[in-house]
Order: sequence, then structure tokens, then C-alpha cells
Amino acid sequence: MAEKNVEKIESVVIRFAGDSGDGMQLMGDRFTNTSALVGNDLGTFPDFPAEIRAPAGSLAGVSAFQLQFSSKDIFTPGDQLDALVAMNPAALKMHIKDLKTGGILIVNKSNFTAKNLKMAGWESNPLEDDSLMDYMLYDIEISRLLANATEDMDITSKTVERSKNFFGLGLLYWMYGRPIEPTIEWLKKKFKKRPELIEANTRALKTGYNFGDITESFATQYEVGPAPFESGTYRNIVGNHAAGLGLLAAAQSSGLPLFFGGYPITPASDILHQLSHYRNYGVKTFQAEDEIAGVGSAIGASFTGNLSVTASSGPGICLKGEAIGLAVISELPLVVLNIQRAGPSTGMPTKTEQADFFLSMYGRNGESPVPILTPATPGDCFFIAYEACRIALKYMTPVFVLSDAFLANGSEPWIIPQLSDLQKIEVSFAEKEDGPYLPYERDEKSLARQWAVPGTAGLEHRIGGLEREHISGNVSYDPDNHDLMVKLRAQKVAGMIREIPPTEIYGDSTGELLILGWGSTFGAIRTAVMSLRDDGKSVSQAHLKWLNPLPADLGEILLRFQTVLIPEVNSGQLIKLIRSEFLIDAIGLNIVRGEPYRKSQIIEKVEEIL
Amino acid sequence: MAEKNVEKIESVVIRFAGDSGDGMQLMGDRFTNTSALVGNDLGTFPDFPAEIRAPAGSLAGVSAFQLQFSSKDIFTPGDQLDALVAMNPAALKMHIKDLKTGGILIVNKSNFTAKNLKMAGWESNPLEDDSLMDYMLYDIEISRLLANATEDMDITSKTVERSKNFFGLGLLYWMYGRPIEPTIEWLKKKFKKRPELIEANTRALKTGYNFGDITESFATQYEVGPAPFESGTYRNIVGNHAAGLGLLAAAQSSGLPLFFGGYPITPASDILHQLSHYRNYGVKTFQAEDEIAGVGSAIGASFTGNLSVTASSGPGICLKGEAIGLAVISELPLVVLNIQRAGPSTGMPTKTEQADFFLSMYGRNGESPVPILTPATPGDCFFIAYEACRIALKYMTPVFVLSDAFLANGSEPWIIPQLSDLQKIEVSFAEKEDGPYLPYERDEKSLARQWAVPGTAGLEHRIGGLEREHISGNVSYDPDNHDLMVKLRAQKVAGMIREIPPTEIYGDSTGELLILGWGSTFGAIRTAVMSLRDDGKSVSQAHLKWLNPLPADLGEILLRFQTVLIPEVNSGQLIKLIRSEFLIDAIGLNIVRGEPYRKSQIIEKVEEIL
Amino acid sequence: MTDTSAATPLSRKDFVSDQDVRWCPGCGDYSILAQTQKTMPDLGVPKEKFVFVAGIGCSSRFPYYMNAFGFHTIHGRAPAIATGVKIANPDLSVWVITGDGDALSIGGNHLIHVLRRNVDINIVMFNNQIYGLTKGQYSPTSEFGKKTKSSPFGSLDRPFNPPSVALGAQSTFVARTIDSHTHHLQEMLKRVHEHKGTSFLEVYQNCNIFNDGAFAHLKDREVKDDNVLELKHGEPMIFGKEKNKGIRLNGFNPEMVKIGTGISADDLLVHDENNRNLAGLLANFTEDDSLPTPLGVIYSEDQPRYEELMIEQIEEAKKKLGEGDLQKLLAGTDTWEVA
Amino acid sequence: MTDTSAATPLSRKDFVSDQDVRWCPGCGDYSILAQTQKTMPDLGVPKEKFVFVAGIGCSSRFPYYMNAFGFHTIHGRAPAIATGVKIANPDLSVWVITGDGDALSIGGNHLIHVLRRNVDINIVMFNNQIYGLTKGQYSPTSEFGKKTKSSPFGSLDRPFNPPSVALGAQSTFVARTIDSHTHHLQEMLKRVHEHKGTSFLEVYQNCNIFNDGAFAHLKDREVKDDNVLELKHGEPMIFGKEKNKGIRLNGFNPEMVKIGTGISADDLLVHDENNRNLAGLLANFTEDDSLPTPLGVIYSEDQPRYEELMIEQIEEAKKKLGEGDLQKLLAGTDTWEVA
Ligand SMILES: Cc1ncc(C[n+]2csc(CCOP(=O)(O)OP(=O)(O)O)c2C)c(N)n1
Ligand SMILES: Cc1ncc(C[n+]2csc(CCOP(=O)(O)OP(=O)(O)O)c2C)c(N)n1
Ligand code: SF4
Ligand code: SF4
Ligand SMILES: [Mg+2]
Ligand SMILES: [Mg+2]
Repeated sequence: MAEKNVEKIESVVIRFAGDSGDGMQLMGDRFTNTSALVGNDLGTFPDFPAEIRAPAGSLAGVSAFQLQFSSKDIFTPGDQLDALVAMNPAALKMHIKDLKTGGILIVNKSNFTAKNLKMAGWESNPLEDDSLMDYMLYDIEISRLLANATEDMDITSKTVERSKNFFGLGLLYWMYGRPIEPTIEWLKKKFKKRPELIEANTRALKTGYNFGDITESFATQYEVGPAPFESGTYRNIVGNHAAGLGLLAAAQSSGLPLFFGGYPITPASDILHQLSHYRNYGVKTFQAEDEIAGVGSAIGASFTGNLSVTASSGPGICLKGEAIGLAVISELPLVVLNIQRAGPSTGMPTKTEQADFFLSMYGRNGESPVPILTPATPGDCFFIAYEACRIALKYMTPVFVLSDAFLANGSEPWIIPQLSDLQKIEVSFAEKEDGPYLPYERDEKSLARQWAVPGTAGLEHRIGGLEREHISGNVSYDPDNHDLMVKLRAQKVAGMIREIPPTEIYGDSTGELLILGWGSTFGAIRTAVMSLRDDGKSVSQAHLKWLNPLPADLGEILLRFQTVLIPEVNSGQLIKLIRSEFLIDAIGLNIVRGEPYRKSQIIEKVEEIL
Repeated sequence: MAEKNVEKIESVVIRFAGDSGDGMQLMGDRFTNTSALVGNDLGTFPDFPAEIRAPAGSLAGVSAFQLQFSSKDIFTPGDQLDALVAMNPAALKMHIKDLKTGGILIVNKSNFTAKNLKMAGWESNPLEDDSLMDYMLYDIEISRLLANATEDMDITSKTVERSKNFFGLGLLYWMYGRPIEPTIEWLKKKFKKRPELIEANTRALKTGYNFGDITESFATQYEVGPAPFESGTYRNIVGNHAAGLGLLAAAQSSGLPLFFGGYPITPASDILHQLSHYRNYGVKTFQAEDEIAGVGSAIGASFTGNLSVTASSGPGICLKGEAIGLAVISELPLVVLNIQRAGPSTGMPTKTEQADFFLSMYGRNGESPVPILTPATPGDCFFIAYEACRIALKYMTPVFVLSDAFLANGSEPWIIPQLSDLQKIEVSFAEKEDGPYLPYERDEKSLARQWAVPGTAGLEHRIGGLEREHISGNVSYDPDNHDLMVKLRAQKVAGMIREIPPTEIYGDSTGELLILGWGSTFGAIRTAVMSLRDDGKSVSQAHLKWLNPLPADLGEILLRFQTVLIPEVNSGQLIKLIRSEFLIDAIGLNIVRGEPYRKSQIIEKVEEIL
Repeated sequence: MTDTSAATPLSRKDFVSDQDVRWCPGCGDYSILAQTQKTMPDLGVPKEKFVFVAGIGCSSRFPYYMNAFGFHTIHGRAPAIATGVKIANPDLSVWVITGDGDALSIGGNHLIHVLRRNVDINIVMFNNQIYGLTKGQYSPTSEFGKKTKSSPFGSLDRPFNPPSVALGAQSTFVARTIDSHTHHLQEMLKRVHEHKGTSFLEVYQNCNIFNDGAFAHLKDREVKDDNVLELKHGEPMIFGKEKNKGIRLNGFNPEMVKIGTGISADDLLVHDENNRNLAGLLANFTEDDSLPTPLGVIYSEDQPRYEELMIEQIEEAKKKLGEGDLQKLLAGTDTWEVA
Repeated sequence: MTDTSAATPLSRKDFVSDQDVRWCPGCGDYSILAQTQKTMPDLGVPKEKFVFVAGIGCSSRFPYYMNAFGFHTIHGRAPAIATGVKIANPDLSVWVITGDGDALSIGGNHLIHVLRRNVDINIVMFNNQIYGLTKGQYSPTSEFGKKTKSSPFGSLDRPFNPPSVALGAQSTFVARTIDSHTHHLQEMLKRVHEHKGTSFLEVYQNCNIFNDGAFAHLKDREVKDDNVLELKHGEPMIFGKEKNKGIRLNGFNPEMVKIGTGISADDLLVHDENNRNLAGLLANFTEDDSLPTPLGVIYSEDQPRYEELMIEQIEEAKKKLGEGDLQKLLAGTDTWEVA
């Protein structure tokens, strides 16, 4: 056994890429978990192929998982790769461009057959010509190695072949000095009923690990120490999952049953799946016949006193517009999660984008204002979902949450919140008083009307989508009343400004450039700003979690900077609002590629400006 | 017979109000027609009750028709009334507030029964107390008079009672010196098969006319001379009807069959009704099962080479958003007429509003740009519908037309256009060339792709809602391609700026205040600006017919004025775009009452500013 | 919904709201409203447990006139919204009031899905074979060739047969009545209430403004008995002014026969509410001019209710997995400590 | 669509597009594609007159793989879009390719309406009883109690029976086949094409990823003959490996009988494609475990086509009113001159 170096480094970005059938997502999940356990900070980014499983070996069938782990605070899955694992020629073709010069490239040589090479569009075998000269190439015949390693075992060759992702995992564990035990424990639990799979995968894992240890070609191990985390109990959390938990927490806090009405759509379906497991929490999930029935059933349940939620993505949100308008005019609480994906139309269903802000803001007929919140990180999805429920219930209004495919599927280490620390959600239903019940009487401060739930004697009343008379709630065509109601609905939403905490500024509170963002661009912007500041640039960051209304202090903050830059994964939406509202000549960064921003794209733009 | 004065006046505003069953709309139509024939300029405003016919005599059941006729150029149905005809206590109650002090008030005394008074909420009979002291009251027992006048005739008392609107009409004809013959001719045509109705209504008309002539209490006749019209052949035209004709003209000009797919909804249904009569023009109207099938069928017909149109109002437009997105990405021509009504939700279906501009602009997922046009007057609906078709066909794109309930039902004298004067619509379909057909190749200038119609040999190709690859039109998830396509779609719409004629300015081309409007506010703004300028104020008007893209010269024009005022029948939509685009501190006027603006509301606002 | 704890007995007036009724004078909707207000007190349900959900249309204004919880929603979506109401609180008596346009045009999808799910709501569809509220376009139940505002040359659409649509969608209860048959209407409202699961009641309703007389042949004293077949479970299908006509099966096909001419009541079809194949035949009657129009309960079947299954599933899950512990759930399975 | 002017005979390859087929290996969709590509050349329709319209789903990717005009539209709306295509040009052969989710979930309303209108389009619904594309949620045809991603405790929905839905919606042609029965599938595609009016073909399709084996009992050599009843017009309903089972009518209700034990072929039901009441019975077979699954043409009826009626109306209007004179129409009836 040769002596190996151990090199200490701060952060590493790796990507696993292979065929959809090769278990890349699983490999990513395990590496993420193990890295969390050793205390790294983390950011992940799964990148699924287009919806249908393409033929094995095709470019369209490549699935990838990217992960950054670090001994310091990080905010994204990283940009350029330190290491790439490519399980076949197609994966290599698709992803090699992102590997750093000099980066580690591990390929499964067994898959570089003539057929596979052709399918991936390689004219000649890159392992045999000089295409990969710029990288530290390790071409390993994983399949053959595994076949050898399992000769003594009574398992099919198919099972052996399927375990090859664990070989890769083992090798990387060795390379980055991570323990293999947690993964073995996990295999034991996962395949309780299929011991042959425990054995095969454990063997593959160990074979990979030992391969690194023994083989001469691997000269260096890298060590990425634990990150300086706040003390506490942590888990790794994926955005959609966090959102689902946030809804459940809000139900618990408010004491209301949770009703979810929805229709499956990528990338929102996971929320339906998750909540459908929570029957023992009393959660009612209703898989409706379509998008409209999804939100319709939620509105019905809301009328009946449940905490009601619907979730979808772009095309589905379009379809729900009319019904959300009904919730606006009938002033019923409703949370609408829009897990944005690339559009227009069906667009690119698995790709991320932020282009539905104005759809949420304006996608209904008439003046139909709603509050809009947006999470900045996967873990933040929990708090934003919770806050959306609180606002919906307090103000009797639909609330939009704008997440996206990047947040939905990405993950980060998350300090597990204590339920008791969350702001309690107080709900009171209307009670019978003297005189007829007046459904459109309002709380003076919040302007919310009361919630009078069917089944309560004496509160019989009627609501609906025709304009309502102030206080009585009767149908009214009176011009003055309409003008008043249009104003009241607007004021109710505008008044939520009091719910918004002061805007945090990262960096100096005044200076040359402020980068203003919202939603999932948070990490890329933060990373860029950190590095720009390290270079001595006068750049700060402010990030919005409320898009409607905008925070009270925003105008004044913007004026403290010479220039305001607004990066969005759309053609410029928030920027239109900011320019209109504050009449400042903000600059947009608008790269719409179905991908999250890279730090470098932001830095480049800043350097162009400053 | 007493001698009567004849007083010459410039303009008169009258309103007929009565129960929905009383024939007020018909009365209005006839008066309008006759006034057109004597050469007046005209503006009309029918005001229907809420959708369901309420009990006779109730406030909710009142139907009204307002009309301004003038010997000079006018642009609106007028504000304050010179004369009000109130056929029952409810009509009086609802409309008396709009009558000028000293104005003429004609009421059908026969209807002022205790029951009717109570239903209308009069505590005592206003004809008997001093409530109507400020007006020139003529309370006439129309029913009794008519009964007497028809004693010699063999018609039922019900028929007599139903003809009372013609009595009112006759009286007004006398009062304003209009001929009764055209109406008699019309009755003859209309009731060809029911001679008893011709007789009864003619008798009522004459009785009313003679009543004015004979009765002492009417001392003055008013004369409103012909307006200084451009020479030509005129008709009176209602907005929706003009739009339908515009579509048909576009079909004829382009040589394409017209396909209309829609679902009935107030106030858009009339377009479906009208077009369904045009079978002999080869028009195919398809009354679909719902709003989505309406637009869906139109998209299918568009794919197949028809000039395709759908029309709806707010709630229906919401539902069509997803499908319109499909037309955007598949780049198919489609005209979408949104006859706006008061929202949100079902809102006030018969009332007007301009609050769907941003719904049209942004009501689809992803970046989904479309051109938006908007007519200024009823007659303009013809030209805008025509232009929308031309743009849709030239650029292979959905086009929105934003009309509203006020334009849809209002009318004006209209010089009948010569078809040969309209800009010819040229359409060319793709033809077979060498090599495979590339559906996403574009014209260099317009950026339009070609239209390759099923049935053409050699052009077999496939389109759809997933992101397309530039040129080939294949499905593509490539990030660079997506960014390019997002830009190309935006550039295509932005490039239509070349279609927009220079913006006309009414008044000085530079000054203190510019009033910028769009759509149906045209008339009220023009009238206000005329009167402000008469008072020596430095006020000009610019009115947009293109909302997206905005005209090229707009920014420069806005800068020539110290202040820009933007009145809209919404809470401020165009103003947001203008502020954002040009960073000027434009001021909004935003009264949202389900009603068109009055001249006085605009003047008041201007006086506040100047 | 069988809570009968209401203290003082309810009367018709308890269900009259303070809103002015705004249908055209003479509209069939008035009778349906009156019969509903008369029937509700007899159902043994406390007033506050009634919820009326409607879409958009003349008919859909109904909730405003009932002194109960009411939701006048958007066009066609009432079945979906009512599903949410019922799942949220299975203890409510939930009624959907809808029209032929609202239910079968824009709302067709929600209608068929609620029927198959068998949520225990009561759907009363006013079928006037026209769009009333939008002033007279043909509807999906209008007869072929109908001339209306939007079909001046006659419509080209073959109409739906509402009971067929319902049966095709796995409906567990299908019945039909007429606005003017007040007692029958009341009886059907009771049956609708009693049925556990989604009930579908078609009410032929006269729109005297835009489609007057559409059901004259079932209403006019002179002819109605010859045109109406009143279905009674377990009884032979006899009808006619003189009770001398009957329905017999010929192969798969029903035919009208005269009783007496060698044919007795024993030869006739006997109505069986619970036979789905028979229900299919009965639904098709209205498409054959030689057959009378069946009124009454065409089909009734007992099936589990969606919202009850949901409750069961929740209870079983709680039994099996214990009441959820959210703090534990937040932690998930893989956690680590940072000191 | 009977234009047979195609010059050179077409072959399977003419219908293969240049796009990579992207279904999972083993998916039943491959067979349906292959049979379609094989059948199209025989229909006597020039290639450029074929239009394939689809919604969203695995199945709905179909148009990309056919070398014909194709439109991959949005979820559920294909029947509406195809209606526009056919009305715009009745000379095209218009096919809608859809899935159980696309057609019966979000698209249910358009499906039932196109069926009643009888637009001459051919609807081929791939029924895999699951949402494939969104990775495995239960669909409206999934069996009650099914455990899926979105129903870990079992679904609570009673499924639709697609032929019942179609018949309930006045469909004029209803048939069923299976992905793996290649010849039967080809035959059904031909029948679908030949039928004038909307044809509805349900194809049982295996999704080997999310719902593998759903139709094993109709496919596995061992058992399929005992579970499948192949319908043939005018022939008695006989099935079984040994052709010794049959269907007899007992009252309104069909029952399975063994031939031989005092029962001969003469006692059996004879299939009549044109009898709607019989079709109703056949559609219900799949809900009774003791009965086999009928494959073949369940129902067929000749009715006027919507788009043909439209053309007729246009031609009659032209005859009656003359070709429209637009300049005259612009003027209307009341004009005046200003000099
Ligand atoms: C999205 C949308 N599209 C169209 C309408 C217009 N609309 C209101 S009611 C109605 C039809 C009503 O017919 P039906 O349900 O038969 O009710 P009826 O008035 O005959 O009782 C239509 C088309 C609407 N309200 N919303
Ligand atoms: C408006 C909208 N909502 C949801 C979706 C997501 N979606 C795509 S396909 C599908 C179901 C497909 O099922 P099916 O039609 O049975 O097709 P299969 O994939 O099984 O062939 C769903 C829910 C969508 N594309 N659009
Ligand atoms: S239009 Fe017809 S359905 Fe509507 S209220 Fe009047 S009579 Fe009744
Ligand atoms: S998921 Fe199922 S239906 Fe979709 S392609 Fe794969 S096997 Fe076929
Ligand atoms: Mg109706
Ligand atoms: Mg499916």
C-alpha cells in the first residue's frame, strides 16, 4: 500500500452524472448525508432529465446530481466542478464542460462501448484520444472490477451491474475521507427485505473505497473539515419537503385541519405525495380531477374552516387564476404554492425559472390583489410556507408562495426548528351575536373580515363572486361601493407591510452597488457578493421574501446606493416594479436558461457596472 | 294649439329609464337612429340591469339608455342630463341624481302606484311632495292617455300598455324637432308579421308627438342642428358589432376562412351571436363547451390555416391563459378579444372596467409576450379588430384586443369604410422546398416563422408546448437555446413597434400637462381637454392604441410635458408600465366604479394638478 | 347527515332569506325554490348544517334565497368546491344547485368526477335546455337544430341526456322530476337527501323567457299523462291517462304496449331502482319518441362515500402509526448535532 | 376522409419520424406506435392529410414519432384543439392520442363533448391506469384502493369505466383493444378510421415502470383466453381457452355459462354492434369479476358529423342569402349621407 497525501481544502464541488437508470440521485443523496454527518455545510442540485425516461445511453437520458460541501458557510451547490463522475459517454458529453481544468474526472470505462459512444455523439473514444488531456482522468472498468469482487457471492450479474453507483460512492468517500458506515447502515435499513441487495451494494461500496486506498494512481486524499455551524440539531432538507412540513406546522399551530387539494405536476407533485403520508396528522389530501378542481376543493374546505392549500406549477397556476379571484373577492384564506418551472407553456418542466411573479401578481381579471412571499433557500421553504399560512388566516386572503424547481429539489443542512419557537397562529371563528350576521364587517386594523363556518348556528350567510356590499356582504352593483371595495381589498394587502421585518443588508448599508434579489437567486448572489467584497468592491446584498407588498424600508435603502442591480431568472419582472415604484434606474441581469445563476455570471455583470 | 318657442341649442343629453320590460333600449336605439338621420353627432351608453331580470318595479330591474346628440363634434354620451324620462318610481329613484337642475323630467304618472313607490324605496310620492322642485317636471298619465287614444282599435290592453315607450319617444321627437317617419317605417319592417303591433306602436308614437304639440305645458321645442361631419355615407355603430365586422373584413382581405371559437359571456357574447349569422360569408362559429375549448378550437383551426378568433371577458380570459401560452410558444396566429367588465371574479358583469391590461400582458406562465391593441371608440373597434388580425397573421402570434363593456354596447356615427381603403392583409403559406421542412426558421425582419398547413405534402412537421429548438423546431432542453428563444419571442413582439404610427397629440405638442389614456377613456378625456383648453389651460392629450409594445415616440413625447396624467378605470396599470419604462413621475387618476369617466372627474383632477 | 338534534321544529319560513328573489316572473325556478324551502324542515337536519353551493346561471342564484350557508361560486365549479366543503366537514348537508349549462357545459368534468367519487352531496340540476343568464344561447341539453341567439340557422350539436351522462360516470343515484310537479319534486328532494353518496337530480325547468314550453308535453293537463312514466320501485311500468299503456321488453329494447290487447300488467317491465342495466335502458327512453319520459328514481345503489373513507383512513393511520408527532417528523431520520 | 389519390403506395417507414423515441424500454406505447405506423399506409389517405393531436403524458408524446402533421398541445385539451382542426378542414384525417389521465382527468369535459358532437376524429386513449409522465400517481381508471405515490394508504376513488363514460356521452363508436394484441390493435385502428363520426378506442397499455402487469390477466398466454371476450358482430359471445364459455342474458343481467351442460351456442347473446342497450351491458362487464373483458367494437352508430353539418349550413346559407357582400354588410340598414 502506497503512502497517500492528505490535502486540506475548504470547499469541493462534485457532480455525479449517469443514465437515469444508474442511480445518480441516490448516490448524491448518500454523499450529501454523509457529508452532513461530518459537519460540512452543503448545497445540492439534482438535475433530472426531461420527463420521460429516454433510452439508456442517450443524451436525453442523462441524470445528474451536483453537490458542494465545505468547511465554511456556503449558499449554493457551486459552479465549476472539482470532480465529475461520468458513468457513461453521454454523461461525459453533457457535463465535461463544467469541470475545472485540472479537475478530477472519474469514468466507468466499461460503458464506453462503440454503441454508447455513438449514441452520445462522440466521433471517437475520448478515453483514447486527447480530448480529456486537461483533466485528471481516472478511467476505471467498474463493471469488470465489481464482477471480480463478487465472484464469491450468490448474486446475479444484473444486481452486480446495478451496484456500480456504490462503487463510485465508495471511491469518492475514500477520496474525500468520509466514513462508509452510515451508508452501510442505511443500506441495511432500506433493503431489510432484500438481503442480497444489502450485500451487493455494501461490497461495491467497499470495493470502491479500497480501490482508492490501494491503487497507485490515486495519490491524494482531500480533507474538508466541518463548517462553523451554529450549535444545534441538524438535518439535511430538500425545499419541497420543507414546504410540506411548514404547512403541517402551521396547521398544528393554528389548530386547524390541513386540507390540500391539487393535481400532480412537475415539480410540485412531491408536496402532494408528502402530505398524503400524513393521514395520522389528520391531513386530508385530495387528488382532484384537474387543476381547477384542486384549487376549487381547497376553496370549499376553506369556506368550511380548514387551513387550505393548493400547489402547482406554471400551466396549472394559469388555470387556477379564475378560482383564486373567487377567493380574493370572497376573502377566504388559501395558500397557493407555485413551484415555478421554465415556460412559456409546457416549456421545460424539469428546469427552474422565476418567470411567474407577474402571473401571481396580475394573473386574474379585475383588480385582484394578493400577498406574495418567496423563500430564499430550501430550508427557508419551511418558514415561508408557515408564514404564508399565518398571513392567509390572519387576513382572510389567498397568499402566493413562489418557490421554483431549484429550491424544490435542492437541499441544505437545516437546524431543526423548535415548534414552540414559531410565532403562534391565532385563529378565531365568528360567533353568534345579536342581530343579523354581517359577513363583510372588518377588523379595523387588519381589514380582515370574520370567518363564519358552516355548522355554526345563527351565522347562516351567503358569499360569492359578485361584488359584495361593504359590511352586509350582499350583492351590490353600486358604483361607490365598488370603488370602496376595490380600495379596501388593495388596502388590506398593502397593510401587510406591517408584517415585514426590516430588510437585512449583507455588506455595508450604503455604497456603490446593491444587488437586490428574490427567491432562489439568494445563494448565487450571496456567494458573488462575498467574493466581490473580498476583492474590495463596494457591493451589498438585499434579498426580498415579500414581493407584495414590498417592505416599508426598501425605497430608502435603494436610495443609499449609487446603483441597484436586480438579477432574476426571467426577462425582468421585479425590476419593473422597483423602477415604477421608486423611479430609480435599476439595472437588470436576466439570463433565462432554465438554470440557477452561477456566481461568475453575477460577478461578471457587477464588473461590467463598477 | 298654442304657439311654441323653438330654441337652438348645441348639444343635448337625455336618458330613458324604466323597467327592463319597458323597452328602454329600443327607445334609445330609435332615438339614436333618428338623430343620426338628422345629422347630429352622437354618443350612446346603454346601462343594463344586473344579469337576471328582477321583479318589475324593483330598483335592480331598472334599465337605462343615455344619449348625447349634438350639432358639433362630441366624443361621449355626456355627463349631466338635460332630460330624463323615468317610466316608473324605481327609474326615477336610480337616475334623478344625474339630472341637471332645471332639467326636463318626464315621468309616467300611471306607474306611481303605492306598491311601486314602496318597491323603489320612496317614502312618499315624489310627484306629490316637493322632492322634484328643482326640475321641470312633466308627470303624464301615459297609460290612461294611450288607453283613450286606442279605444277605437281592436288591440288588447296589454299591447297598449306595452307601447308606452313609443309614447315617450314621440313626445321627445316633438320636443327636439325630430321626424317620426323613420320610426314608423322601421315599425313596419320590424313587425311585418304582426300588424296589430305596427298599429299600436305607431298610434302611441303619434299620440306622444301630438301631446307635445298640443299640450300647453310644453312651451319650448329645442333644435339641435346637424354636426359638421366629413362628407360620406354614415351609419350608427355599436362597438361589439364593429369588432365583428372588423374580423370579417380581415378574413376577406386575407382570403382566409374566419373561425370563431368561444363560450358565451357578458359582454362578449354579442360577437358570437353576430358572427353566427355570417354563414353565407363562410364564417364558422363554434360554441364550445367552455372557455378553454373555445380558445383551444381556435388554436386548432389556426394550426390548420384559418383566421382564428376567440372572445371573452375577465373570468373567461383567466381560463384561457394556459392555452394562449401554447399559441405563443407554437407561434400560431390568434386574435383574443377581451371585452372587459368590472372584476375581480364575477364582479359586476354588466359594468365596464379597464382592469385586465396586466392580465393580458402577464397572465401566462413563463415569459410569454403578446402584442396588445385597444380601440378608443365604438367605431374604432372595427379598425382595431382588423389590425389585430393583420398583426396576428403577419407575425404568427396571438394578439390581444382590449375592449370593454362601455365600448361594446356604446355607439357613435361612423363613416362607412371602403374595404378597398384598408391595408391589404397578405398571407403566404409555407411551400415545399428541398430538404426537410424547418418550422422554426424565421423571417429576418419580422422574426415570424412560416405557416405550414396540414394537407400540404412535404411539410409534415410537429409543434407543441415544450420549448422548441431554434430553426428545427424540435423539442429542446438546451439552456442556450432556451435563452435565445425567450429573447426571440420578446424581440418579435418588440419589433412590432414599426407597425405603430406616430402618436397623435391633441393640443400643443409641448406644455404643462399631457393626459395619456388608452381604450374607452378617449371620449371623456378629449371632451375634458377641449373644455380645459377653451379655458386657456395648457393641456394636451395622447391616446394609445398599442399597449404592447408602446409607440417608439412615446418617451420623447412624455418628456415634453411638465406633468403626465394617466386616467384609467382601474387602480393603475398603464401608469406602472410608463413609470417603469420612462422613469417619470406620472400621476394616476383611478376611479373604479364600473362606470366610464365623466368629463368633470377629469377636469377636477387636472385642476388639482395645475 | 342524520343529526336530528334541532330543538324547535323548523318551518318553511326558516329557510327564506332576506334577499329579493330576482328571477323573471313565471320562471320555473320559483317553484323549485318553494319546494326546497318546504322540504328542508322535514329532513331532520339543523338549519345551520345546510350548505348550498352554486355555480353561475339563473339557477345558480338559488343560494341567495335560502336562509342557510350559501356560496355562489364561479361557473361550473360548484361540484369541486362542494367536494371540499363535504370532505372538510362530513357532518354538513351539502347541496349543489346548478343549471344545464353550469353542470354540463363548463362544469362537465367536475360533475362526472364527483359522481364517480360518490362524495355525499346532493346535486340538483335545473334543466331548462338553454343558457338563461346569458340571454338565450343553446345549451348541451338543447335539442338538435335549435334556433337561438348563437345558432340562428339551428344548432349542430347532438344533446346530452343527463341521466345517461350520470350513469356513464358511475353515479350511485339518478332521478328526474319537473318544476311544476310540486309533490313529486318534494319527494325527489327527500330521496336525494336520503341517499348516501352523490345524488343527481335533474329537474326539468321552464325558462319562460328564452325557452318557453320546452316541457309543455310533460306539463299540460291534456297530454302529460300520456307522456310521463312515473317510476315506482317494484311496480310494473304503467302510464297513460287511462292507465292503459305499459312498457315491455323486446329483446334488449323497451317498447310501448297497450294493456288489454292480449297484454296484461304481468307482461310489463317492473321497475327496479337498483338495477344498473335497467337504469341504462330507462335513461335512453327520452331519445325514442315512441316512449314516455320517465320521472322518479332511475337508479340507486349503495357505495362507500369518499369522505367517510377518508375519515376511516385517517383513523386507521392514527391507530397504526399513532397521532403524528410533528417535532419528530421535523427531525426526520438523519440528524446530526453541532455542539 | 376518403381521398385515395396518393400516387405511390405508402409504407410503414413513411410514417416514422426522425425523432428518437423516448419511452421507457418495455413500455406498451412502442407497440401501439408500431401498429399505427403499420396501419396508416393501408387507409388510403395521403400522408400529408394525417394530423395527430395529443395532450400531455407519456402517451401524448406520440405525435413526435409519427411522420405526419403533429401537435403536442397542453394537458387534456387535445379533443378541443382537434375539433378546431377538423372543422377548419374536414378533409383531414384527424387523430387524438391521449392517456387515461389526459383524456379522463383534466380533459374529461372536452372528451364527452367531442363525443356528443360527433366530429369525425379518431380518439385513441392509452389506458395504463396510471399517470406515467408525472411518475406514478393513480389515475381515474386506477382500481379502488390502489397504492401509489399520492395514495400511500390506498386511493379512495371509484374508477371510471371508459366505455361507459363514452356511451353516457352519446358516443357513436366505442371499441377496446390491448397494446400487445398486435393484429387486433391494427384491426381496431382500421375500424376507428372507417367510422364516420367521433370514434373512441380504449387501448389497454402496460406501463412497466409504474403499473406493471395491470393487464397481465388479459395478456398472459395461460389465462388470457379465459378472461377475454372477443366481440364479433352477429356472432354469439363465446370465449375461453376451449371455446366452451359463453354469455347468456338472465333478465337484464348477463351471466357466464358453460357451453355443453344443457346450453348451446343458440342460447347465448349474439353481439350486435349497433344496439346501444347491449353496448351498455357490455361496458359494465369489467365491473363484474365473473365476466370476461370484452375487446372489439362495443358500439357503432351512424350519425351526422358536426363538421359536415357546418359545411351544409354554410352552403345552404349561401344558396338562400347569396354569397355575403361585405361592403353592403358594413353599411347595415340605416345609413345617411353627409355632403
Ligand atoms: C368563465 C365564465 N364563462 C362564461 C360565463 C357566462 N355564463 C354565466 S351563466 C352561463 C350559462 C348558464 O346556463 P345554465 O347553467 O343552464 O343556467 P340558467 O341561467 O339557464 O339557469 C354562462 C355561459 C361565466 N360566468 N363565466
Ligand atoms: C395543467 C397541467 N397540470 C398538470 C400537468 C402534469 N401532467 C402531465 S401528464 C399528466 C398525467 C398523464 O397521465 P396520462 O394521460 O395517463 O398519460 P401517461 O403518462 O400515463 O401516458 C399530468 C398530471 C400538466 N402537464 N399540465
Ligand atoms: S331567463 Fe329564464 S331561467 Fe332565467 S330567470 Fe328568466 S325565466 Fe328563469
Ligand atoms: S413511465 Fe410508463 S407509460 Fe411512461 S414511458 Fe415509461 S413505461 Fe411507458
Ligand atoms: Mg339553463
Ligand atoms: Mg396513463
